[in-house]
Amino acid sequence: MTPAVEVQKAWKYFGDYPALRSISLDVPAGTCLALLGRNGAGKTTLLRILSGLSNPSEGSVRILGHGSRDYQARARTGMIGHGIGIYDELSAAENLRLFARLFHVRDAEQTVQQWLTRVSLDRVQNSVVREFSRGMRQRLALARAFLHGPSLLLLDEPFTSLDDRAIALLQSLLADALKGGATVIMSTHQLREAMELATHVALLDRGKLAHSGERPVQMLADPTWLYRTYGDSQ
Amino acid sequence: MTPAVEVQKAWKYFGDYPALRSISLDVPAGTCLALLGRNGAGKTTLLRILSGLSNPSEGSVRILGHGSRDYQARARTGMIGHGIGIYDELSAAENLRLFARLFHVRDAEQTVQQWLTRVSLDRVQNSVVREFSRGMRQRLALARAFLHGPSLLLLDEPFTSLDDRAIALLQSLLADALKGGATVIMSTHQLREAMELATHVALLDRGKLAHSGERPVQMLADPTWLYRTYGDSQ
Amino acid sequence: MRFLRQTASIAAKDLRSELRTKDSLNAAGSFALVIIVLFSFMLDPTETQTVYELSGGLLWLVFAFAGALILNRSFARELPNDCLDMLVASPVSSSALFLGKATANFTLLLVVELVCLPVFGGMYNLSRWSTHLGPLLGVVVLGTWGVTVIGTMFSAITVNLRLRELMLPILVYPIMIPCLMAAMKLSTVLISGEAITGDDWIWLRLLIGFDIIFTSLSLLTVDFVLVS
Amino acid sequence: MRFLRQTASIAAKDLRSELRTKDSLNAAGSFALVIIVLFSFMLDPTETQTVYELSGGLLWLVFAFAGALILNRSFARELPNDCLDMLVASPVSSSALFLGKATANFTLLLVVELVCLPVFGGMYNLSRWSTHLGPLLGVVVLGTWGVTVIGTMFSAITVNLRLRELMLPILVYPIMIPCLMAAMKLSTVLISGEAITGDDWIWLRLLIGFDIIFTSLSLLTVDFVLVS
Amino acid sequence: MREKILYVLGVAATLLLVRNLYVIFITLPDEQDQGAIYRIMFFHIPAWFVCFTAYFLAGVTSVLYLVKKQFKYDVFSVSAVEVGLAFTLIGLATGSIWARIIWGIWWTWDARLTWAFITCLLYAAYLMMRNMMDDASTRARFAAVVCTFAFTSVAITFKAIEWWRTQHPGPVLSLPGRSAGGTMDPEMEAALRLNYLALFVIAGVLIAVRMNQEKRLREVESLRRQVHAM
Ligand code: HEM
Ligand SMILES: Nc1ncnc2c1ncn2[C@@H]1O[C@H](COP(=O)(O)OP(=O)(O)OP(=O)(O)O)[C@@H](O)[C@H]1O
Ligand SMILES: Nc1ncnc2c1ncn2[C@@H]1O[C@H](COP(=O)(O)OP(=O)(O)OP(=O)(O)O)[C@@H](O)[C@H]1O
Ligand SMILES: [Mg+2]
Ligand SMILES: [Mg+2]
Repeated sequence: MTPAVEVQKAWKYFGDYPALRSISLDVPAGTCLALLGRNGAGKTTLLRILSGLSNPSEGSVRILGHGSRDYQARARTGMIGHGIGIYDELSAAENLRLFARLFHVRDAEQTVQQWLTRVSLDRVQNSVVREFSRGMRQRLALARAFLHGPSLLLLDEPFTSLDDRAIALLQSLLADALKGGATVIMSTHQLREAMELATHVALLDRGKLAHSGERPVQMLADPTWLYRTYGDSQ
Repeated sequence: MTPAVEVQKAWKYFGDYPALRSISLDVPAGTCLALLGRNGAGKTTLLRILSGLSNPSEGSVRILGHGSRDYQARARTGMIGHGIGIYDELSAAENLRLFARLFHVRDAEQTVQQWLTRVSLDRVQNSVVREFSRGMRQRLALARAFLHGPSLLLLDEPFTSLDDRAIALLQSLLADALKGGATVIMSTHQLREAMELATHVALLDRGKLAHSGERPVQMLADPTWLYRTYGDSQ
Repeated sequence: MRFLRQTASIAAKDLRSELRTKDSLNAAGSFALVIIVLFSFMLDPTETQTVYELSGGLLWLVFAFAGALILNRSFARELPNDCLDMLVASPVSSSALFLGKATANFTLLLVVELVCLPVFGGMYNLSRWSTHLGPLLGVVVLGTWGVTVIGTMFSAITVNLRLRELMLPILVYPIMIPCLMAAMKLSTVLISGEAITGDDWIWLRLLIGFDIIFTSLSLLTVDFVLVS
Repeated sequence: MRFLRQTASIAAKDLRSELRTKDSLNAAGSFALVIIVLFSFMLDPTETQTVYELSGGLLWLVFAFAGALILNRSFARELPNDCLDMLVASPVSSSALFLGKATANFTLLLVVELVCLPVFGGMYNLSRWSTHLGPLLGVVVLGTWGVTVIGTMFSAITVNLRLRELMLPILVYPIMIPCLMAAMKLSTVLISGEAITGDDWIWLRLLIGFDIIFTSLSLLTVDFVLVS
Repeated sequence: MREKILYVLGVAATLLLVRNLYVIFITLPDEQDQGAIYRIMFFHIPAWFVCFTAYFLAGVTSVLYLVKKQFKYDVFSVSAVEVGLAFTLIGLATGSIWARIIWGIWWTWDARLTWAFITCLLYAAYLMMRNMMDDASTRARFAAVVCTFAFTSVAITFKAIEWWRTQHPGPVLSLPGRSAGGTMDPEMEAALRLNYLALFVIAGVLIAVRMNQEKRLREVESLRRQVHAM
């Protein structure tokens, strides 16, 4: 079986500064990879490359067996970035409908309704997103990312500013997706929440891949174990 | 001794919708209050009123013994909001210098350098903030908020997207500030991090103050205890 | 097919968020009226001959100005919640994205223009403005497309810091000069109630050529602008 | 004293971040130049009299349009990271904040204008434009301040609107017309090489009065706009 | 009770208007220079006067809103501006018709006319801006500031005939604070004043009705928000 994500010797330069240095990483299909690393380690940069927002300066990236900007790769990838990626001027339902159409979801309307119910926004679906509180927007962003039943999920710090209930929702969505065979890659600083799902971890250290592999058992009890073991000690 | 923050029967209406309903809250000087509540409970609204960004529709607010928009109150308050509040087009040093000047910090240049070192951004101080990673920006936002040695700190979800080191940094900054007699009020969903510092907690539930007082001991072991005990059970 | 549907979705999204209510039509109408009032202070509106001579120029000045305002926003609208990232990461090709946005801008601009045109004719007593209405609309459409393509591209460039330095945004408006110039000349002729003859055909050819060249150039380069 | 220092800090910040990217400066500058160039083709330059009569009006139209591009950005610049909140929460009074921003906008606008003025004079063969340079600059400064004060104030009001690009000119131009009108009349006189005499003093008085009234009105009301 | 008073006033004003119409069209003779068309004056002049008054009151209540932060002032401002705008349109329309007959053109860029038009645009923009704001408190604050600024334009329109040489006729009524005027036939002036009264009361009733509606609107909006919050 081809891995869901294959990165080979990928470099990314911003000007002369190498934000990623020769990253090689295979993520087997159906796993959940927690991408760890301190601030500025390059997690976002790597996730942006995987999601096709940016091309590696050197090296190659295959997503689900396709090039990272190919239609097939894009259509089967879901993404949550730093920003929530929904439009403030549109209503909740309009936002989802837009993305359903862009991703060519079949039965768009029905899927949208289903997801609105799932994230308990069905009663406010026709309100403009601007009126929502941050938590409601985050839930909508989740629905947007999961809408088209992606085979690969790229999440950049998804637990940020979610309350306990919303975190539980996200975790259950992720667990369902994993059960359905999807692959999940998420960067996070909230190790505890991430460890409940992660089967694999990768540690970035200033642009280099310091460690990758299955989640060490030690991390369940002591999430920072990885940092201390493989991380730079400075 | 006058409390650092005195809120009396404060209401905040958005149109006819009451986002805060008759909040009365005294925060003694030198304490650290964790403001808890689910998404949309009104935490941000309350913090905005305390920071003088918004006036309560009814009721009164005193900050450090002054009105909430008074020079004395403002000059001694530090704040971190949802947005990081620093300028993307300016460099790290320029950002801090600007706020140092606005807050009439003495020895501005020296203080700025000191804080840049403190948040380990001294080596990139002349880079434009746009190029920073999210964590770096958050650290800069911390420096900005602490720069003028505020007596009252208002933090809206400060732990968001900080890595372990940055959280440790923030916690040490807060601990130092508390030791120096400052008062801290922070809203957060990351209960665990907050509980290490909080001496008091307040729980908002859809605009009402459901509970406030010293931090119950139960919360150290089980942070969600408060939600379960005082929160709405729905 | 897929391309067209995506283009349409993007355009519909942009238009919907502008047209939420009837705001933009109202706004466009009053915008036109306000500018027309401003002109009245500049010209002596009773000198009909001068007004006719300047008409094409004034009209396109309004269009260019309205265009500059609307187009500047086009990609900036996507920034607040990083929506642009979501669009680029979705299976929409950069050119569909660009065309979708350009179509939305074009429509908005056209609405403003179609409101301006009769108001302009009426308030300045240009009795002959509508005698060659068909050709005039043709010129408006062609000129507007040119302005839109360049403006949309510019809008995309300004949101991308890296390219901002490379592609010299200062060139953007000057690049529009041939297009605006041709549209102005042709409009002046048509509004004055004359037909396009001999010498003026070259302006029309210029206008069409301009549209074709810059549309292709934009479609070819937009991927570099959007994917970093 | 404290007030002035804060004002200066805010102004310096705005100028610095604008000069980093030069976004609105480039947009406004090149837009203004394009209009000037296009109109020089439209007008028959041999009809010197007409050109002189139109000069003040045209010039201020260009300034007003370019101004809108700059003013639109003034508060929009604060949105992305909620910077405006930080400024309002800092011990800076709303009026210092307003004056700082107005000063920055004024400077930017003035730069654009000072570039346009000689170009304008040159392109239209207005040989006499610089004979009364001192008074002309005075008028430019007074007019620009009027435009800036109103524009900055309304930039703060419209910054969160869906259609802020269109709403700003719609709200701002009607209110600033007295100022623009006075500046147009005075500039026409001065560019034509004449001195300000008898009848024209009323325009100067209007201009100065306008500046004073709207500066005070803005300073009085800005706190309501910034603190919710 | 309040509603009843409103209805009674409305009916009374309408009756007065009907009576005035009778006097204006049947009883009064044609004017010596203008012939029959001068009768449009009985609507043109009061319409402007009513709208200026409405704008003035809206300006006053806007300032009051800023000071007191009570929604009733905001409600009055919108209502007054909306009704005022309707009368402005009547003024523009009657003026245009009058101009068409007397001057032979619908429109000219004379100072009075231009400023009247600018005022109309400005208040239309005010209403448009309100429509674009979702949060009632922000809307009220910003609208109040705009309304205060906008009043300058009304003042200029009022004064335009004195400041510039206009094609539009100068003052004919003797008003407080105005030196010229008072050149009208007493019989006509009486009719004019009665029509003033009728239009004023009608405007007042309309404003009151509109205020009720505005209040309801805000209540509905807040109920909707409360549903969202749950
Ligand atoms: C569209 C065209 C017109 C507009 C916009 C217009 C506008 C106005 C305005 C704003 C007023 C306010 C008066 C005040 O309260 O001070 C007014 C009054 C008046 N208008 Fe017009 N007008 C127009 C056409 C005309 C024409 C054609 C005539 C007659 C030849 C006329 C005769 C008058 C008279 C006699 C007054 C009362 C003047 C006074 O006593 O103050 N108007 N008009
Ligand atoms: N500017 C505004 N206009 C209208 N309603 C608002 C505004 N700001 C907040 N609200 C409403 O007030 C309520 C409280 O919002 P607030 O942002 O204070 O919640 P919060 O506790 O900070 O939530 P979160 O944890 O998601 O940040 C919400 O219902 C929100 O919709
Ligand atoms: N557009 C850019 N231009 C220049 N440098 C950049 C850019 N984006 C990121 N960088 C740099 O690349 C490095 C990696 O940044 P990245 O955002 O990937 O870190 P991260 O691991 O996501 O950190 P965080 O946990 O703070 O989000 C940082 O040093 C940052 O300064
Ligand atoms: Mg990151
Ligand atoms: Mg909040």
